[in-house]
Amino acid sequence: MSDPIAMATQGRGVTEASDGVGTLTRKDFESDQEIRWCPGCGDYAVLSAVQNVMPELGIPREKIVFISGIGCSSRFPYYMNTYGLHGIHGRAAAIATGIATARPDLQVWVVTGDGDGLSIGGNHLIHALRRNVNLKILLFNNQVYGLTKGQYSPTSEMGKVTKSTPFGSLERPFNPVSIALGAEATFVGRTIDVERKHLPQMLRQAAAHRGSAFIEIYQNCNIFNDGAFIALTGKEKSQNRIYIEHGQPIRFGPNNERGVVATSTGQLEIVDVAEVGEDKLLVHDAHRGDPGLAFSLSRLADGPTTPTPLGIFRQVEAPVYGDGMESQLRAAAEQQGPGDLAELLMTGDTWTVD
Amino acid sequence: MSDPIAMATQGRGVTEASDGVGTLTRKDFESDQEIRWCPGCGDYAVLSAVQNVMPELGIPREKIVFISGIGCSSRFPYYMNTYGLHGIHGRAAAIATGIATARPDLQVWVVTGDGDGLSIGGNHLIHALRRNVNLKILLFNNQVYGLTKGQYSPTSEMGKVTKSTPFGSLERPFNPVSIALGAEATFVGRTIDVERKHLPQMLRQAAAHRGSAFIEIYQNCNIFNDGAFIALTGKEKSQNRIYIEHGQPIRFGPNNERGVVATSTGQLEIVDVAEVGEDKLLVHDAHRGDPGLAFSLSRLADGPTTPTPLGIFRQVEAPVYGDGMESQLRAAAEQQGPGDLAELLMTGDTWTVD
Amino acid sequence: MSTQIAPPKQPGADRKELDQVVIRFAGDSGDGMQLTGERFTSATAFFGNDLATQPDFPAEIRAPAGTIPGVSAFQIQFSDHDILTPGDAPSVLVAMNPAALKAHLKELLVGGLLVVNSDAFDKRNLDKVGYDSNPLEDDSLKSYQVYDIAMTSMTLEAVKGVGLNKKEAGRCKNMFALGVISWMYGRPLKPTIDWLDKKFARKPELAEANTKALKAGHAFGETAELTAFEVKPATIAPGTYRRITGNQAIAYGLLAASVQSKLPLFLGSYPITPASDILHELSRHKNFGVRTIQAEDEIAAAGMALGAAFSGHLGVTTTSGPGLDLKSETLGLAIALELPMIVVDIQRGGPSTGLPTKTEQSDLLHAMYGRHGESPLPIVASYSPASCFWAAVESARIAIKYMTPVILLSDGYIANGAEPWRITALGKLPDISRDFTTQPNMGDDFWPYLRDDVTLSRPWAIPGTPGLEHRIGGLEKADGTGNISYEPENHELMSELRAAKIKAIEEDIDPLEWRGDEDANVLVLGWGGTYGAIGAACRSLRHAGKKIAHAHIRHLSPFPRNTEDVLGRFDKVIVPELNMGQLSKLIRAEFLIDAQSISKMQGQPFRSSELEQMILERM
Amino acid sequence: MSTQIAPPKQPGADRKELDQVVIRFAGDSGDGMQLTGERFTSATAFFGNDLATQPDFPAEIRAPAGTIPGVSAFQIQFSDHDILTPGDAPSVLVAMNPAALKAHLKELLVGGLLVVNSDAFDKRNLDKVGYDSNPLEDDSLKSYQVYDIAMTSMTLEAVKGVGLNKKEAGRCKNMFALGVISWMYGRPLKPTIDWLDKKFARKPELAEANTKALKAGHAFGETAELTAFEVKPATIAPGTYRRITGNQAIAYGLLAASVQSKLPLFLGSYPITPASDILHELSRHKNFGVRTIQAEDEIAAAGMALGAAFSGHLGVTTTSGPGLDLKSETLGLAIALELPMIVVDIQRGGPSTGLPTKTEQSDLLHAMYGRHGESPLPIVASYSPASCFWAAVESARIAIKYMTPVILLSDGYIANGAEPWRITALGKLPDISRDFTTQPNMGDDFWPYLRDDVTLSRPWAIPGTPGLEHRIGGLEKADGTGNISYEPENHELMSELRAAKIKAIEEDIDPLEWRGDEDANVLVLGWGGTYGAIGAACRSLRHAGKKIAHAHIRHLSPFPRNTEDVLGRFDKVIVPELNMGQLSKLIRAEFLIDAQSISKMQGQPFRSSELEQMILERM
Ligand SMILES: Cc1ncc(C[n+]2csc(CCOP(=O)(O)OP(=O)(O)O)c2C)c(N)n1
Ligand SMILES: Cc1ncc(C[n+]2csc(CCOP(=O)(O)OP(=O)(O)O)c2C)c(N)n1
Ligand code: SF4
Ligand code: SF4
Ligand SMILES: [Mg+2]
Ligand SMILES: [Mg+2]
Repeated sequence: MSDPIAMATQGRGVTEASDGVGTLTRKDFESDQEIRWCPGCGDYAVLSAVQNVMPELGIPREKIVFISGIGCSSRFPYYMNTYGLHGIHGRAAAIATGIATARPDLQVWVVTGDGDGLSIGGNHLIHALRRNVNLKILLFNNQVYGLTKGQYSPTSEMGKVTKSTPFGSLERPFNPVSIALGAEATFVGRTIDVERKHLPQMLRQAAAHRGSAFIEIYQNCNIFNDGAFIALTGKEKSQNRIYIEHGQPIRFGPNNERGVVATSTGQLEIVDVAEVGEDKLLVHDAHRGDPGLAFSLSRLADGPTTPTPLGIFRQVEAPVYGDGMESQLRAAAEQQGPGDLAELLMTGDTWTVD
Repeated sequence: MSDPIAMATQGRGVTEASDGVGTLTRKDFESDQEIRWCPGCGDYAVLSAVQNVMPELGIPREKIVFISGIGCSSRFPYYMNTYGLHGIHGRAAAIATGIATARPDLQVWVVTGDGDGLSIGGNHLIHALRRNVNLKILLFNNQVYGLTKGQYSPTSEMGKVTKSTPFGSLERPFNPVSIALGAEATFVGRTIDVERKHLPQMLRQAAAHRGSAFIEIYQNCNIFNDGAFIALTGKEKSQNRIYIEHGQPIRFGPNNERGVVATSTGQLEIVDVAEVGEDKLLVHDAHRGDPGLAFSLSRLADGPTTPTPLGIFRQVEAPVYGDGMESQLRAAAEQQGPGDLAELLMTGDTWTVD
Repeated sequence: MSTQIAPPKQPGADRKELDQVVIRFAGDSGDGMQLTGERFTSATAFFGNDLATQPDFPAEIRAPAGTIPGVSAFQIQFSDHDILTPGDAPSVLVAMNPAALKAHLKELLVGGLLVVNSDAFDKRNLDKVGYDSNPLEDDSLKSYQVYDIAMTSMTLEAVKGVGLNKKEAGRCKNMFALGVISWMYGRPLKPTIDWLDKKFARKPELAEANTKALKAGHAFGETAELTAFEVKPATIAPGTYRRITGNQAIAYGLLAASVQSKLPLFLGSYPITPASDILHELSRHKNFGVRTIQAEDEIAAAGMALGAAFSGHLGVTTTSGPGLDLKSETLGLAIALELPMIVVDIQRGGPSTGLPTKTEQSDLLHAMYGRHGESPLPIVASYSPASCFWAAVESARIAIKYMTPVILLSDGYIANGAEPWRITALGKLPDISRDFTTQPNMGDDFWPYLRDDVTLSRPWAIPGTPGLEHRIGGLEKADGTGNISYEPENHELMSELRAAKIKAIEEDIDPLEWRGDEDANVLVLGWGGTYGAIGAACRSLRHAGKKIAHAHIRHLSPFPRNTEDVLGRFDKVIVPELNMGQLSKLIRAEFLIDAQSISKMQGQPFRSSELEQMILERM
Repeated sequence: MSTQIAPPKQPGADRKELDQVVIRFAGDSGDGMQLTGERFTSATAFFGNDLATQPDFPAEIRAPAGTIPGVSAFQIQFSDHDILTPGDAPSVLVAMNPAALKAHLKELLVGGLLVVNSDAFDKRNLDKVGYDSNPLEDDSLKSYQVYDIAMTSMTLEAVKGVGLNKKEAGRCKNMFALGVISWMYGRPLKPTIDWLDKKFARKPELAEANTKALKAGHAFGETAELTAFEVKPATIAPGTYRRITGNQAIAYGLLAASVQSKLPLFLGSYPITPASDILHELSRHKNFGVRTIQAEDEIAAAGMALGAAFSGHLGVTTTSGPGLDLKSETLGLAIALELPMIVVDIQRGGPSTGLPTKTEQSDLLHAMYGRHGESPLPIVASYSPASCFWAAVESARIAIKYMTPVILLSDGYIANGAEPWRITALGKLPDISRDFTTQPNMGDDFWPYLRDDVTLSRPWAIPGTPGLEHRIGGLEKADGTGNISYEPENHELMSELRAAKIKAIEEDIDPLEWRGDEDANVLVLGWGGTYGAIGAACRSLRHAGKKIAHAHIRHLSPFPRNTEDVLGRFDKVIVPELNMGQLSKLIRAEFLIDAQSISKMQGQPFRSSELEQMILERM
């Protein structure tokens, strides 16, 4: 009898890795499909960053899978010359959980939008994070529904006037980083489509993380929500971008003149460094077991219109769902021997008629 | 033409409140249906507490609605002599959102389980909290699926052996308080089925809160998960219950000898009061705009097996979804005049043929 | 504000008379073709022709400019007699760039008129769509009558004085094109100029520039002596008209249903093409007391509508196929609860995400059977843009009277298509209100499942009513009391009652009508958005001397009570559908009639000519 | 570990000979009736009778002790000939308390044997179920042969020496009851004693006490000279047997399919009655490499299974009606992706939450049509507990070979029901493996939708295969390349191909068999769990001299290729279903045959006797 565990992890007929992993280039990750985003859309920059980073990861192309739901951003897999599945609206995380659990040998990326991932797909997202499934999740947050032509989304600010809210939205937005942390995520980051250096860095670190890595990417939809992140990408960007880095004091501003401290009442505050002194600044600790600090950092900005942290809020080791599954399978096979169908059918009360 | 807004808020034919609101008793809230929970189930205690508190609220019975999904706990509405709807699995929050938004004159309670509310119904729950719909949500957390006879739930601890995890569960649990806070909840509390005083207090405060009030109730399922909360209900309960109260320093233990402090690195720690001094203790601030502190408090205990906060983590005022809706309706009617169908049909390009 | 105008003077005698024309405007998404088409339509309506229109949006949001996926088109048919569809193939094609030409030329009738913006035919644009040589210069267009007009440059010239930058100025070229076509078909300019003035009230320079371009196009037509045509006004029933799309009509119909039922309207919806516009439209009418929620998903949207229904509102949820899948379970609950609720499904090409911007009629069997258990519900289908108004009111009437969820089926074709609509006299709308129950109905008790003898419908007592507190749920319940019941006989009884209640609606809906030859042997039976195409095909067949009849089913569940009688009159029943034979399956199962299916699965409506052919083959 | 035993010595000549008996054990949920029934069944199997069993669980988890909702029952029919069902009404009722008596007495055959635990008939218990007087003392039971036995006290007496407390000791009374019944029907005690020893290996005092109670009951039967019966062993095909429930058989069938397809099994599931046991069972077999995930909901469960399928696993999801609703959209995606996947639906009473613990066959039309768009898929139905094994393997075979999702329909009745199963010789299981594609199939390219000429099935290339990287999705795609395509003709082609692929499976499945009189005019056509009841009814009718035939459809989509021929042989086709006529609708639509529906909607299977009557009325 064959060994289904080995079958599963190696994949029948696909055991030989392709040649020349080390020599892959960006071009190898471009598919032959014409890209159909609006000219000027932030999605292009993210695609480009991903295609640039891929060859660095040292993973053969055939071992990479991109899974998406539905939305402008969810067209992403079509443009990657890897394995890919363009799913249904909101279900990317669930489908990807199936793939990552079935095939721990693959690197599975999920591309989703603020509607796809946080509206209809919110549940699958939080459960994937909770389970710590081995997924790299890129949430393209343009604070709007692009593909359906401009309705507000769960990340749109209150009062937003859209096609479905002509008098202004009445809903308080989600903060994707907060919700991910509330859902026990082990890796949570945030970056911006136009961040040519920061975005690839985030991608690399997500790729290196074992378990669910969640990155919120602020993405400009120039057609339906142009300038949503202008505070972070426009003239005042240096005043508003707070880069957080593990082990580093948190400070920002054109001359690093502002910083973050923790008060004795358990609150984070933005302060003038000159006033409080450098050594009082909060040193970011992304590896802390307790997500409390990361969560508080996620609350510094009330929407991306004031100073907003970018970087990795949290990155901790925790049991990976798929790993646990594999060990149980191995342990069972070792303890009970590989499954034998004939034997199995004979369990319980049997009797023989001659 | 009739005024649909008035119609909606008052309800046609139901404008007269019933008599004797002040004289209602617990009995008035008991329905005539036989209760079908297992003998010894924690659900009885919660039902009893709710029936006790109801008359105090001063709300006529007919203005109260109980909505549930499916599960043992979700049988709740049948036992309340109010309006009630036993829905489908996971959708109670969505159905209740419809009711609360359509009828701001009603007080809408949602009864859900850890499976109903956090597994299949997780998305509706977090969206209701985000919107701050005027709902009182009671999540009966027994850390198991009762009605389907004992599978693990999203709040079950890792390693739990159940019917569907004979080798132990591989999933990291949700902390319901954390996820609610991550979802922008304005009122988040926690209590225990057997808490004869604390539970009713929580219910009263939830009833008084405008917007979504979320209470996690640790509920013992004596058939499939007996003793899950024994650390908080058994012999050692006084060592493990941390009652948090707004404006009060956080301390606990049989002799209040332990307490909680916030460190300069933004972390909460459990300390001996004698060692740090009373005045260093963290004073709970449930009304703080930033949910960071509440969130950190929710992380003090890693599952209800160590010292665990009980009480109200957060209670802040924020725009209520239904209120915003009503104001928009009123504003529109005032500015544009009440809708006139004939006039509406005549908008746009029209032409007349004689 | 209706504008009453006298028909313009008869155009000069040099105009060639036509009884009907089909024009298609095609250009890049950024070229404003929808607007051009709509303005032409307005002018045509003012002029007094009968007409029907159809937009054709690109599937992508905004594909790169100048590419085929980026082409947007608008078609109008107008005539001196009553017409039923926006026309099959256009006899006139306006192509604003090479992509538009390439995408649409194959549909232009041979010998048809081709009006192109020659300025756009530069190398870059030609390359983008793979033209090796300029079709305006080789002789690939020789089977058409081509007017290549330097629209962009003439527009720039015309608006020079206004002070726009070049990009803005160039954008006016659609008005130039409209001017040209208006001259050719003798359309009045005034309605368009008035509209421009109003639209650009705050930007008068844009109003001026566009007007100039429009007039320049018109003048060009006259000066260049382009062939001029005349399509006489049609004899049209007197009354006030407006143009309406199917989705607008559903929104208005729901508003009307709210008014006529005295129930506040509550819409829970999640955006999806091609249904989103109903959400958009209803969100604007807050002064009608309409509550609209963009829910987190379709399940929530349905749940919210159901919750609203429980509390005494007219609960509605709108969606398209994938969303209907997700609403199945909630629909089952609504059936068990016996609460009124309307689910609007604007069908699109499936399965799965399929062809989201294209039309299809393939959700009928899903609407009928797409829930576990025996869960019958009424289905109403609109059949033309304006009929969507009726369908919405009718769905609400049935839902409320029979305490049941109702599915309203429309489709992408009629949702976006428009036709003139004789504005329904409000006085004629039915009163569809019902009283809430406010008193005990069984001694001192209230029994939520005590049924009406005739309608079998249960009482509706809403929260807030003192003394009628009660609980309902999805578990089987005892008839009468509504208490949970696992009794075998009760379940059978309730199953039968639920079915009988829906079946009984057949007595309360219009019988099936048919029109055609009394002595016809063949009946063409349709439903939904194929109405116009079937009607036109049958008309044409009858003109050609064939004996034929047409019936169109508007109630798919239950069928009209005389359906069997009507079908029985004919030897042959042919059922054209934009699916693989779904109604024909139902007809076969129900009446054991060998209904012949005509199927088209191309994301496109039937052309009446192709349908004529297909019917002929089966006659 | 099969146990080979010689049939016990023929019981004494004083035993009354019967050819068949139906016994129902009924008691409180806490009384261990399922276990008692199962032990009796084992002994009966050892003895060599043919048999079938059926549990009847309470709807509540654990309703208060002594109440009617808390009653749990188990029925067995055994005989000296082959039988098809667990029997209609019991001829023997064992009632452990007043609630059990009250709940089940009405089904006991008049003149039947009633064995009661008289100790439980105290005032408190009688009051709980509303008995004004003790039925053992008034003469309300006079139409039955009553044995009232003080089981509790005799049990306490028997186990006195073992050292259990009173509660524990009292719990052994079910073994006492089993002993009594074993004596009456001449069942061997040894298998039960062996089992007790094994089960309580770690608690020998419990093994001892239970054994003592069992023997005491047996001795009591003998001493009290209760009537003794004999049911001779049946002639049974030689081989090794085990008892199997439908859900177990599905789990084993899926394991077998995994082995035979060389694909690791992946189950994504969300608990729901009556399907959860498949999840429970498969979770135990990790040494087979089975991955089971309890997903957050049914949508996720289906999505996970689909993801697993994409990556080369045998993706399965199991559920019941409400869950099937939720899987609709994912099923549509699987159809568009053309990936193999199995959806198991254990049908229960609907609509909505309905009767969750009761059986029904009312999801057939939902399985067939419950997705938007044209989305055909194969449907396989099991028809008895053991046939679930076949159905699982067959579903997998079709799914893999044709790259399609398959729905397997079972129901609550056969899911929980058990029957002896001649353990399939492994060697006979078909090889259902297929090769993954590992090489380009179009020059240097890989086309994911390049179809096999015969099966129309597309290649399956899984992630990890170098050079075959490709993207698939739910948008319509070009046949061959699989690239997104909005082309009208391609959509029609793909729609037709998807339909043709499913239709073509008819060539690859067993033809429809029928059995009965060659010259019969009437065919009884069934599907699913009614197999036994229809078979028994037809057998009985034939015994009574009626000409009749029975065919049972196991493939509902597509139908077996000879279905029309078979149906055409008969003048009349009668279709009994536990729904309101769903298969009969399909038959009518497909074959224009006036199939007559027999419908039962009581959450209960057909009794063969009532079915016999119903068929007779329609003959
Ligand atoms: C079940 C279902 N519901 C709704 C839709 C329509 N739909 C497609 S994408 C989308 C939202 C897109 O927003 P987002 O996820 O933010 O992606 P973006 O387009 O902004 O990148 C919606 C509502 C659908 N395809 N399927
Ligand atoms: C759509 C659907 N899926 C699954 C079920 C089966 N089901 C009923 S209740 C339940 C979980 C109950 O757990 P929980 O919500 O924690 O409630 P408890 O019984 O523990 O109070 C499940 C899975 C269902 N009724 N409907
Ligand atoms: S609509 Fe917005 S998000 Fe979508 S492609 Fe265009 S710019 Fe990008
Ligand atoms: S199963 Fe558990 S939760 Fe359900 S009623 Fe019984 S004790 Fe309570
Ligand atoms: Mg978005
Ligand atoms: Mg629970």
